[in-house]
Amino acid sequence: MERPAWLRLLTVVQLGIIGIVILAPLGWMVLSSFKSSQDVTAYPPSLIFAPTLDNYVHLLGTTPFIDYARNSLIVTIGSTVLGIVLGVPSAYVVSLTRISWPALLTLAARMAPGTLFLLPWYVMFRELGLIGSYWALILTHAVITMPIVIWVLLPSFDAIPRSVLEAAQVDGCGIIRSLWRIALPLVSAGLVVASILAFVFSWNYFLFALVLANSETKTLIAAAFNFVGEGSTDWGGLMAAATLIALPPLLLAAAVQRWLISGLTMGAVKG
Amino acid sequence: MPASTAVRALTLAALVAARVPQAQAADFDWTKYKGTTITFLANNNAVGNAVAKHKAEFEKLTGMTVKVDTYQEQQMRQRLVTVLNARSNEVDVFMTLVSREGAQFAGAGWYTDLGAFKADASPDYDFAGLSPVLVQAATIDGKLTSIPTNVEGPVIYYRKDVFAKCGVAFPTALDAFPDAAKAIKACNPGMTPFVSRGLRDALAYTYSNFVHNMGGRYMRDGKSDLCSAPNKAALGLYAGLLKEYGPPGVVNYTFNQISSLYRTGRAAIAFESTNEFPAMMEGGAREADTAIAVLPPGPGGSVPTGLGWGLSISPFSTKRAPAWYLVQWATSPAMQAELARDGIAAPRAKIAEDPDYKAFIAAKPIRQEWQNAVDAIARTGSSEIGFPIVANPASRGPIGQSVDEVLLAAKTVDQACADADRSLDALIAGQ
Amino acid sequence: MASIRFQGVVKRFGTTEVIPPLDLVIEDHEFVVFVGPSGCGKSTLLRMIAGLETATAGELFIGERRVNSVPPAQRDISMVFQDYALYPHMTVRQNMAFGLEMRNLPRAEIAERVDRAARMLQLEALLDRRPKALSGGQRQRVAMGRAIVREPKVFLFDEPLSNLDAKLRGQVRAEIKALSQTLRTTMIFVTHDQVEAMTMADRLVVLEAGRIQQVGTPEAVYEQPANRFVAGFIGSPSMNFFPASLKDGVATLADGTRLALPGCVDHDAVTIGVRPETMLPVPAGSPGLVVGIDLVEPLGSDTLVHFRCAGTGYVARVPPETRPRPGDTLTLGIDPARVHLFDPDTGVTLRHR
Amino acid sequence: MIPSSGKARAELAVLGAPAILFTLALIAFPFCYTVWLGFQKVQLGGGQSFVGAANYAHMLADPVFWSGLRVSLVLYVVSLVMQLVAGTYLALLLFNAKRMPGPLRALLISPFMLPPVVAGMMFLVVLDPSIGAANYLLQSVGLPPSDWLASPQWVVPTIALIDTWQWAPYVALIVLGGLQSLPASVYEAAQIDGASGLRTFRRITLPLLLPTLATATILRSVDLLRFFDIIYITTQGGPNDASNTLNIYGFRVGFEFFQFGYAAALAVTLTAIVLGAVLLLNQMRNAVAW
Repeated sequence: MERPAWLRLLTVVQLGIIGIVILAPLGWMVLSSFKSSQDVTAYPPSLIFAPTLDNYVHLLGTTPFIDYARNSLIVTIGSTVLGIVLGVPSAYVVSLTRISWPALLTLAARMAPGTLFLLPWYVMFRELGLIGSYWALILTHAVITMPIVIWVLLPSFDAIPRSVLEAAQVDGCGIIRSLWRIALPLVSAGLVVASILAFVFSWNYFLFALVLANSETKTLIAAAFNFVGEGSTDWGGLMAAATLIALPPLLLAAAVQRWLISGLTMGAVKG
Repeated sequence: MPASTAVRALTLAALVAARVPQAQAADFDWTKYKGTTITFLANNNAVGNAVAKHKAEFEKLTGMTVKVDTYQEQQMRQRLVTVLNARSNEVDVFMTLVSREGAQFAGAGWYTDLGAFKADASPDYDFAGLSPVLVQAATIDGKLTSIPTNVEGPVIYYRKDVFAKCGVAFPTALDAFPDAAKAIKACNPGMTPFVSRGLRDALAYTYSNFVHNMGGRYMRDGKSDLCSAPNKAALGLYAGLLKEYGPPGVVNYTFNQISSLYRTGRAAIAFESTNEFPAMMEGGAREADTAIAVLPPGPGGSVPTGLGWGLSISPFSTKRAPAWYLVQWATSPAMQAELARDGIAAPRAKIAEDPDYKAFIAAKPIRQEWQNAVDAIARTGSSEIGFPIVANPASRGPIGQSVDEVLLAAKTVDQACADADRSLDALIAGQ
Repeated sequence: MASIRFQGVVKRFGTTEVIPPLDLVIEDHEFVVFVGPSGCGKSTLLRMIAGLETATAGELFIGERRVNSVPPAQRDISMVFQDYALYPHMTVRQNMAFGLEMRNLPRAEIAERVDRAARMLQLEALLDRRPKALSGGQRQRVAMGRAIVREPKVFLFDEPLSNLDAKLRGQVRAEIKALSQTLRTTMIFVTHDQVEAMTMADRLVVLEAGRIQQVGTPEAVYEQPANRFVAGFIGSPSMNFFPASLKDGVATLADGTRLALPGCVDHDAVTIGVRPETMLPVPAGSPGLVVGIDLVEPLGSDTLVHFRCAGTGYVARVPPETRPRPGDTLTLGIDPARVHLFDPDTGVTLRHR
Repeated sequence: MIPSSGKARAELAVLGAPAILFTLALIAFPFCYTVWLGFQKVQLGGGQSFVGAANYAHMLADPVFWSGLRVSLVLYVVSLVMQLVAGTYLALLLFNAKRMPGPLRALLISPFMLPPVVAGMMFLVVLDPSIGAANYLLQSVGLPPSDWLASPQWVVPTIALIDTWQWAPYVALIVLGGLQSLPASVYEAAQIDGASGLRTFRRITLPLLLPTLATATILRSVDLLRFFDIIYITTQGGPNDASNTLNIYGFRVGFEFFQFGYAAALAVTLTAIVLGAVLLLNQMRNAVAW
């Protein structure tokens, strides 16, 4: 049925208002990052000002921003890959056998406060000699990414008709081969979404890196706090850093938004 | 420190002779640990950043490599505690606030006694030149926990132009403060008359000066003493000033909001750390119209709050001797003169005599005022911020809470101090 | 080519026994249809042959080989699923080739076999399409093609026609039958549709509650049902069952109607089974069942007449020219030779009339 | 469908075991260590003594724990309600605006992709009572300024607002999925029955969405009951204890006050609360499933 024009207009107007509410703080952040230290604390706040790249120049020039970004990328990609490698087969097994405790077990870490892990993990990784290596961060971040992969993929695997997997069995696939040749290609949209979410949540997580990283492996998000320091609180610089840190997740979201909506919703509804 | 007397005499003599920065005594081998890498866990404040900024000079001098791992204070502490708790050798040198965590860390054995290393100092390392007050504060159970790196304390930054315009004289007594603030509010309604820390866990730093100047102290005979007359007066005065004359939302204010507010010309008086001097002056707008003073005296006299960050060596470090080289270099007279020019008040009175530094101070009158305030702090300061107990960090909470309760008009002064006494007595008893 | 032998096979899911101990032999080259209502265990039997379910107890042989623990792929069977189970991400060609690839057949042979099957099923034009772009009937043929290329010893069909519309179903039914005659391979076909069962099977296996009720040719099952269940299940509309008593060759129905059933043994209580198509209208006054018509369903070729007798509903299939109308009274003659007798308690056919 | 042949079992084990082993390897030790630590009095720098349930007894007598529990629950309920309402509303709009350009859609759902640290910093600037744009905006439309995060009364609603800004779009995504999976025939039937738009929503859509909303509730509850990031960045639990959630309190006790034993007891308690809530909510979800 065709919706009346005024109703459609009403929807657009409401979306517009919500859009402004959602985007205004983001816009303000980006705007502030182009303000000089004087403009950024000016009151009343100004929309019209002489934009400057100083904050970015300063940020990239005087802090190891690029190094931190590289660390973040290594840790994030590493933990996302590890999360997928561990999570995909596990989700497949849970979907096949309907035995759900392994999936629940991987969620246990999400029920505890993150600070609970800091002291014991430090002790543990020190014993393993992994403190200050990327592995400590990749492994701990995989604790975050793996459940995401499992829970996003579970409904996708569940949605594959059992008969297709049985046909593969009759055709001569073992379980491992049926995952690789049949199931995985069929959940590729879910896999994209799972990877994106795993990437984003790993990129955004700061608590573990605070303790398990050192000056050479520190991630961007853990370093972000350093932009608020005594004697030098630099709101413009802070906003420039915030903007740059937020950029990768936002770009990813934009790039895959169509998949994200279909894939995530499917996952979330059934998970 | 009887053992160090001789060293002190020696180095004193040496210092007089050699005041040129980076001058090295020929008989001290800075390159002894060439090739060693040491890790320095630094707080992201002026002190930590300044050391980090000059680290290349140290590396050139010694042939050692320094890895500086910088965090904002809270995160640094989080990491430090984790590292030390695991007895890890990951960190060699770290920054510490003895006035805060000193007793706890010393009790845990988390400090290397630096007294033993003093002998291995460069001849121009004037140990005796370090502020005796701060060295005393850094000595716990006869062990030197850390070398003072800076001296700092809250001071009054105020707008002399506004005072002049409103015909108000800078108050000479602490209890005259509200009147001055009131007069400024009346003649300049758009401006915040007074701002200082309102954030619960941060305000003990500024509030303690009020307590001491009013003649109060935190503890008496092993009991919390917050309901004594001077303490109640301090509580009423500090909370009242912020409540009546502070900015909206002052209850969340700490150094960064305060310096932003003052720098942009929206506060007439700011009571904040000497370390914030560069931040307050940034952009140059405040250099001409600002004056700096210590908090006016009260019934208890003038007892500015003074403390300093210190450099410590981890007892779990496997490179304690090389680590000492970084500590002594960073706290050497030459380096401290450099740091002073970055706005870090040195815990060495003699720095003031350094000609370069003198020229630097003389370049702007405001710098001299700042230096005077720092001197006063170093001379007469008290580092009692919060309770002189091992659980000092935890004791700051109830103090801040009592101020905020009065500030937010949630409780009267009597109720607030009584409640705080109860929590603190429990804390003292629980040790 | 192979026979299949169940020896005391039992299947339990948890504590529920879906197949009580069962023995059955399916001969080589035979086209056997498992038929029964849903939940009767027919699919479970088929899936056990396929290896998709494992027997809880007993032994299962394909040919002379005991296959209880042989994985599906090594049983030399192929299977057509109810929803076809095509691989959605593969083209028709890839779908058909997949099973051969898994067996590491040479590429040339795979291509040759796929082409041959495609020709046989008229799929040549569709080889590069994905399942999504096919109609239901085409998908069904691809599923068949996938089974054929494997050249297995046994074909298994799990209700492969139930997703097709009625017209197509008749056509494919004929195709499969023709195929079975061409390939001469053992075929096992599961369905709940007794028309499919009757038309295709060399032999029927009628199942209920996991138990074999009767095994036999369609004619035998239709003409000589082993029990009341088989009698009711096979044939459409279902057989009518009248409770009665039998004495001296005369049956007395619940409404008092007396039917002559010469030569029958006396029973105090018996169930008389009469197929709708064997109840034919006779002139009023002739011996037979006098009924009032409730409802008439003209099918064209014949007409179904619904009536009640002693409170129970029954159906008769009468020639269309009879033109009965609701409310009319009709006398239905019953041919004693085509009447079935069942034990009212056990449902077993009473052979000794 | 999985035959119990040895090979199949082996393959399942090969696929399933790594995730389980990995999880156990990483979280078993921290969990056990923390539970153990909860029964100890920890001497900083090594040395601890078993004190039984003393830490838990101390917790029950600690007014800050109770206020933390209250703050946690209030913040949980306020945030959850706001996010469910706002998320459902946004989802309905998105559902109706089918021809919306993709990039715009992506922007609308983007906040939850943002690092919470960044969101916290952003709002710290925007909501600053002195320099922030939010108060300027309020005043320019004639409303009184607010102290936002600095007001003991408003700090919890403000934090809930920030979290809603960030997570309502996520809830919206979930609800959108729920909407898309509702059978269209139900709406057609409702239309034929003559139900108005609002009544259709209340009587048809909402009840059918309940399982979806229950899922969203579980997903958000896990995070909201452990509320940490945004408070850690903005107020650290203040003013006074007005935003001192259990998670923040536990963190401060451990890493600011160095009372590891008590901090462990708090962490164990919080974990138990979250676990209990998840199990309870899962029961509820099963009850509303259709």
